[in-house]
Amino acid sequence: MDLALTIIIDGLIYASWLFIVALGLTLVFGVLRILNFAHGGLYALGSYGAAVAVSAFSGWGLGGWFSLVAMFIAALAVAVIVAPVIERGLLRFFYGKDEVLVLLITYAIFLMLEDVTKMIFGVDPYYVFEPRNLLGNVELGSLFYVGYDLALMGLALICGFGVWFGLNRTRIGKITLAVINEPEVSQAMGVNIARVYLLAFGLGVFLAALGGAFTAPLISVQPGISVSVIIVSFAVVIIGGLGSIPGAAIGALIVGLARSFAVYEFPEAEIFIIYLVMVAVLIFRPEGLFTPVKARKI
Amino acid sequence: MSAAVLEARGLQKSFGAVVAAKDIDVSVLPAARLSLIGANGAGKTTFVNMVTGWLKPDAGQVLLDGKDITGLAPRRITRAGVCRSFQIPQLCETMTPSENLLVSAEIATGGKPRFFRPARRPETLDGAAAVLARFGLEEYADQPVNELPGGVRKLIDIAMALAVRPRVLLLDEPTSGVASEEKFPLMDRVMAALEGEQAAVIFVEHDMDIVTRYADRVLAFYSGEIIADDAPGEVLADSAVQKYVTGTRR
Amino acid sequence: QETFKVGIVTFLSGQAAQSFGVPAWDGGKILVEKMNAGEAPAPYDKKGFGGLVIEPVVIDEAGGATTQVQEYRNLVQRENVDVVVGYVGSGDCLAVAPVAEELKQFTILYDCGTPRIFEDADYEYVFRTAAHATQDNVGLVRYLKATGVDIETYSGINQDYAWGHDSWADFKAAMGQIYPDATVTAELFPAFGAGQYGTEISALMQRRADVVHTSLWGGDLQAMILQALPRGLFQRSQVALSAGDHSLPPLGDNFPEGVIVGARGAYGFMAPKSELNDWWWKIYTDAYDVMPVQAPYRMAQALLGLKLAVERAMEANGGKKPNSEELAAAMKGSSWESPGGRIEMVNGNGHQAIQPIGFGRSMKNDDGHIVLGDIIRFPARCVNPPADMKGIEWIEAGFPEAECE
Amino acid sequence: MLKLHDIHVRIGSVEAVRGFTMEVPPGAMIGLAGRNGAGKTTVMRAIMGLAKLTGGSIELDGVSMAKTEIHKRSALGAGYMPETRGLIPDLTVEENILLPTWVTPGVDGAARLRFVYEVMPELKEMAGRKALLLSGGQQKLAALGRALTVGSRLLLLDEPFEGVAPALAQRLSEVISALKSERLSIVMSMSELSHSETMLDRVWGIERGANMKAEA
Amino acid sequence: MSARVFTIAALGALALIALGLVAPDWLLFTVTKAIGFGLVALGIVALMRGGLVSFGQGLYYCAGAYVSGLISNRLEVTDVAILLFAGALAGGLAAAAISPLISRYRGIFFAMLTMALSMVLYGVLAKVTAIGGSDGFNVASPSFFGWTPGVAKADYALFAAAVVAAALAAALCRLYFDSGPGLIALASRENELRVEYLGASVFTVTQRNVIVAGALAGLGGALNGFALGHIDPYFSYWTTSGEVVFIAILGGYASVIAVFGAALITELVRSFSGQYFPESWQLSLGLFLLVVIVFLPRGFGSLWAGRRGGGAREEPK
Ligand SMILES: Nc1ncnc2c1ncn2[C@@H]1O[C@H](COP(=O)(O)OP(=O)(O)OP(=O)(O)O)[C@@H](O)[C@H]1O
Ligand SMILES: Nc1ncnc2c1ncn2[C@@H]1O[C@H](COP(=O)(O)OP(=O)(O)OP(=O)(O)O)[C@@H](O)[C@H]1O
Ligand SMILES: [Mg+2]
Ligand SMILES: [Mg+2]
Repeated sequence: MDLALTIIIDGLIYASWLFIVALGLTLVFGVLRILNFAHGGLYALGSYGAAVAVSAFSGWGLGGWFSLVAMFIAALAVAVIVAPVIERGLLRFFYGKDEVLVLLITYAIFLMLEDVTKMIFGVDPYYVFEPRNLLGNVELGSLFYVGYDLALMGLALICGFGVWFGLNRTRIGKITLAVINEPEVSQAMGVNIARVYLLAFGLGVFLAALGGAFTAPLISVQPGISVSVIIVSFAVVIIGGLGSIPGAAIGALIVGLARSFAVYEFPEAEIFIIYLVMVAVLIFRPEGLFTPVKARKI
Repeated sequence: MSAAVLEARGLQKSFGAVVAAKDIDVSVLPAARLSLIGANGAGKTTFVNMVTGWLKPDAGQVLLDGKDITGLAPRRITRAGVCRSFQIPQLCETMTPSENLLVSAEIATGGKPRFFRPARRPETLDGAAAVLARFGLEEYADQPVNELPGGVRKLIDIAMALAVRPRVLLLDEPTSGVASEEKFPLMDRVMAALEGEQAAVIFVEHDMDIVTRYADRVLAFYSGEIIADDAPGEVLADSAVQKYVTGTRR
Repeated sequence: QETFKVGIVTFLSGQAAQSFGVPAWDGGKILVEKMNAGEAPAPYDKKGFGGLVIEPVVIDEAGGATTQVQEYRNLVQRENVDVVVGYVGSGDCLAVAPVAEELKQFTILYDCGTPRIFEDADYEYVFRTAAHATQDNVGLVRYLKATGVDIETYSGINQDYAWGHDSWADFKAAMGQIYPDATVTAELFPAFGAGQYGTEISALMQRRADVVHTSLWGGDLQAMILQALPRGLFQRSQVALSAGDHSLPPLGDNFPEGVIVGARGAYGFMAPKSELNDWWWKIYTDAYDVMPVQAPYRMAQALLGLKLAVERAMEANGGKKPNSEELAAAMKGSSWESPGGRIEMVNGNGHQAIQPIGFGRSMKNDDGHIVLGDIIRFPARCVNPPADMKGIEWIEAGFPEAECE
Repeated sequence: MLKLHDIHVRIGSVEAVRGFTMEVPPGAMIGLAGRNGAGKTTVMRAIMGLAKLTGGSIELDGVSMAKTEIHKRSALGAGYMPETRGLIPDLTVEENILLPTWVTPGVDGAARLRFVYEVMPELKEMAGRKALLLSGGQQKLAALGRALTVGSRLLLLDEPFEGVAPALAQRLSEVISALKSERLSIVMSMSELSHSETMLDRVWGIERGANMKAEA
Repeated sequence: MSARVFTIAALGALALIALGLVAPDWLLFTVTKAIGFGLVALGIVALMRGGLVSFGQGLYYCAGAYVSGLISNRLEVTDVAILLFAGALAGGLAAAAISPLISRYRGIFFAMLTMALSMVLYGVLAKVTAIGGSDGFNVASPSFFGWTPGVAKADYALFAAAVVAAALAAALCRLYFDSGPGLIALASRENELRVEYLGASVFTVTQRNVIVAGALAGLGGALNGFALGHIDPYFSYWTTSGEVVFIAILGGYASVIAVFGAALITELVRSFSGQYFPESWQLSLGLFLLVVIVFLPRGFGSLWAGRRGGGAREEPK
């Protein structure tokens, strides 16, 4: 049925956007036990970076498909520049401290990022038009969808699978697990935990920036885009179970579908549907859908 | 023969492939001094955990004075009079030993909560001090417990358990990690604390000297089963026990 | 030498900074500069405010009404400003007005749209130098009619807070009067700052309508436009932006053609030709090389009105710096020329302005750039309720006493 | 040759180790004995760099430990079995044992694993199980196995027999003494010497963080 | 003991009220608002002592404000005592109603669940146009036991009322924190397992703290509602809750007075940075937060008990 189809497609598109953003968040929490509020600010930086990079590229005559490359590079750049500053410069002193305390620190970072971004890029909006026209349009049911939007689903899948595989199926992943659970001992066993932390956080930043970069073509890049992102992605991560990647995926799906369903059937409820979902899930799964196995206490 | 205070009937527990308890039947008389020995991973702690409500047995029952307490919340079981110490000490990490003891005393006294009566009253403080003294911990009284060495933490853990005047007290490896010359004094203190009460003591122990000295009955576990249940002498003489648990003694 | 301290409150951070707050203050800054230099055209050519040097104190409007009440008190009680000019957010206006009254502090609300301010209460010290939101949607519907758009079905996408809900209510009411048979196919209320409108756009296209109404603004509006463009929403339906003019400069030639655009006044492309407007347009574009949109216009009309009020009050009191009572007396019921046409403080017994409003349709000009054409301006009394009537009642009563010619 | 010279460690408010000196000749098996809180664990943590030296020096075969980054010390051939076992709950026993070999250059993981299974067949049985499920004693075993993989020059065993059933404890001490070779030195902290006094070359006593009056 | 606490509180209150006579109006107002926030933060402190932090106190704060505001607007009840009490009651009841649902959650999940609930309330209130929707509504300043202060005195009167309320709340909290149940709360923050095995119910402890915190938040909400003269759903927005959490952390759970101090400092810093760096107040506020957290550990003493690295090495695994 046509309506159901559109609801699902819209839901999926929104979900994949959510997922890309939430992925980095859940990763960083999983490894560093930090719920990173600054994630929103990094997302914004990614958008700005993409805007600048794409226009720079087309300035050098590298339009078309290169604009996608440009966005990717922008995200990478943000990660390479910002992650060390924040992680080495600040966060590392707070590992193992109370989660909420660290959350406040990242909130402070978020505030500062807001103004720093404003100082660098000003308040005038930036736009990234080109990439969205690359993949043309697709007619589904009675509607046109933009190929680019649909492609986001692919991007989400790739990111998600990549991170999951890296963490669960590779040696680096297992070493990371070791650091998560027993940083001290792992160190004594020869693990360079500083590097693991930096890598994990860097990857998190990269994912945030990537999310921002690939959203840039959909929005007007300007102050204020960071806030709306952070809370929804928090919700997603909580729903899925902190630190769980499949969890984030399912969480994003649930939220995405619930939202698009609401838009059609109960537009009035859209504003808090995401929180309703969160409450509903937590009532049945107090620690989210996917809870990590706990070490034996006694 | 008087009625058993604690009785386990056909307790079963397995974790995936691992069978941690294969119908365990135990009945414990009041004031009994029962020691659980066994190979590592034999199921001693699991038994303790099932009795105290941390784990719910897959099958079987735990009876206290004939009343079924199977699978009740630890809190309720404790209130019923079964309490325990832990193999890995469970303490209020950033509090001092005396505060930890204040806590246990406060909870133990029960009654309805008094919101405007300070917790640190002369009598409570003295109480805590007395307990510390009894366990020879005065010197550590005011150091956060997470700064204390393993053995000391162990003592505090047991001291807390004792605050709740129990009918049955389970100690999971009370002396492991405690310096050798401390072990006997420690056990003496525990037993002294229970003097004159009808409390049964069940303690998991790897040190056979302690077992022979303090137990009047020994249960030997091996891969989830009780392979021997008798007076210390007999059990330690048992060949299976020697093979799997105690080793050939020199 | 004596100064006249003006507290300016407008968005410098967050969502509304780019579209309203910052351009408004840009306009204010350049205008204050010119006025202090005495370079403004007559009748605004006295230096400063009647010789007093204008000293602005700017603060950020972000943070919600409660924060604003506090900041307002600080401006008045700690910084001792002579006047406060500010507030884009309706919630902020509603919260600040009673405080201003309590502190007996002359205060100008320069932008916010909610009619509730003077409809729900009477104020002595509070003035609003811009017409309230009723005219936006009345004017919009009149424009639809005037340009012969025939409508059987219409739908709306508005933000899920008072502004969005009120705008949609006004629009529906006005439609009920002017297009009685038209029916609603979809009413969408995305959260403020949602940023992602894919689903809403699908819904709007699913529930296809002749006209799609939206009061979205700023980043939300631009995001919505960008996301809707390639999906052909603008081909399927006649989209009408009740307050979207500020999205023209940033989107430039990527702005879709054939969209009906309002500015909550006769501003920018819709401004009536006048020397004052040409001058204003020039100083603004020279300073920021972008055209002024609605926000700076409203800031300008507030400051110009204030200037005259101060000078009138000084004539009355013999040249002293006027106090709040004298200012209120001078401002009450006054009227003045602004770049966006004549401002008349006739409603809310002399505290609420009415003003003409303009609408246009986006189209390419001869050198292929997107501009607004088919401009129609409606006189103030054609789109604003008479002094004694609430906006929505006036609409539902069928616009009594409306003077459209 | 491991040399501790007059080391001091302060943890928070307390000075846990105040001037402790110890020498461990190559191939020697040394006991580090003391009452609870004497400082045994802290000394070992100091050698591994987990507790910061506030004074004194530690050398392994002439290399100053203080100058070696913590995560590089295992590469010097130092294997450590912490008092608190410190297994990685989410990893299997085998992965736990292999962990040091992954991150320590020049160690043949497979070979070391085979060796560990040889000396401790018990571990082979639980190889596939997640560490978090093991009983207290089982964790000790795994932790010992893990220490063996990289501990080619120095083994630091913090109370290896604590909570281990006698039969197994006996096996362990046999295993450990079997490890004895001219290169490998072993330091065992213990609050009781019962299992092992026979096999020890020397016992260093520690008391209130300093050498016991008796020696040194 | 309790006598001592109450005398101290009373003396402190009197001193402040006296100081108020010479303080400038804007400061009076700022202090009043700070006290409002301080009360909410005090509630969070109560929760923190039980090992929990709520990012949703906005919910009770908002409930208190709306209920007292509506009572004053619709029922023409204007007496400050009644209105403040109504606010506290509303907050407490709301908390009591919700507590069975949320009391079994821990850590970040508790924080986020409470936040979600408060955001739901926000969403709902934003829609109820009968009470002003997202724009909220205004409230008149209350009367004081029959006396209606003129505009000039209104700020001072409310300030005095706030001080009294704060002193009372602070005293009661102090007593509760030092009591046996208070100690058990601390213990359950440190080691729930042990508390349960001693025979106490962590759930009950949490529930108790949730209700206390709710009542305090309701009181604070009512107070700020009247201080600001305006109430809107923003009271229940997550940023409001977040600000209060920061105040609580900055205050730390050792001292109840520190909490109010922290509230005042935060208010001042925010408004001055807003005044002097209008373009970059977020930067300065962020810096302030960082500096405080990095250099003022005392404020949140035992939150610093290390779970990883340095500190404690033998936390139960
Ligand atoms: N929570 C659990 N999940 C999975 N397996 C468990 C769990 N608890 C115990 N086991 C398994 O059950 C078996 C018995 O464990 P238990 O802790 O009872 O042994 P134990 O006799 O106490 O050994 P030790 O003397 O070393 O403490 C072990 O093989 C252990 O791996
Ligand atoms: N994390 C810590 N913080 C503060 N002080 C500590 C810490 N760990 C140990 N200490 C102090 O250092 C001293 C030595 O402790 P250590 O654990 O080294 O003794 P130990 O000989 O290993 O005791 P045990 O035989 O019980 O393990 C003790 O007095 C203890 O109080
Ligand atoms: Mg055990
Ligand atoms: Mg030790």
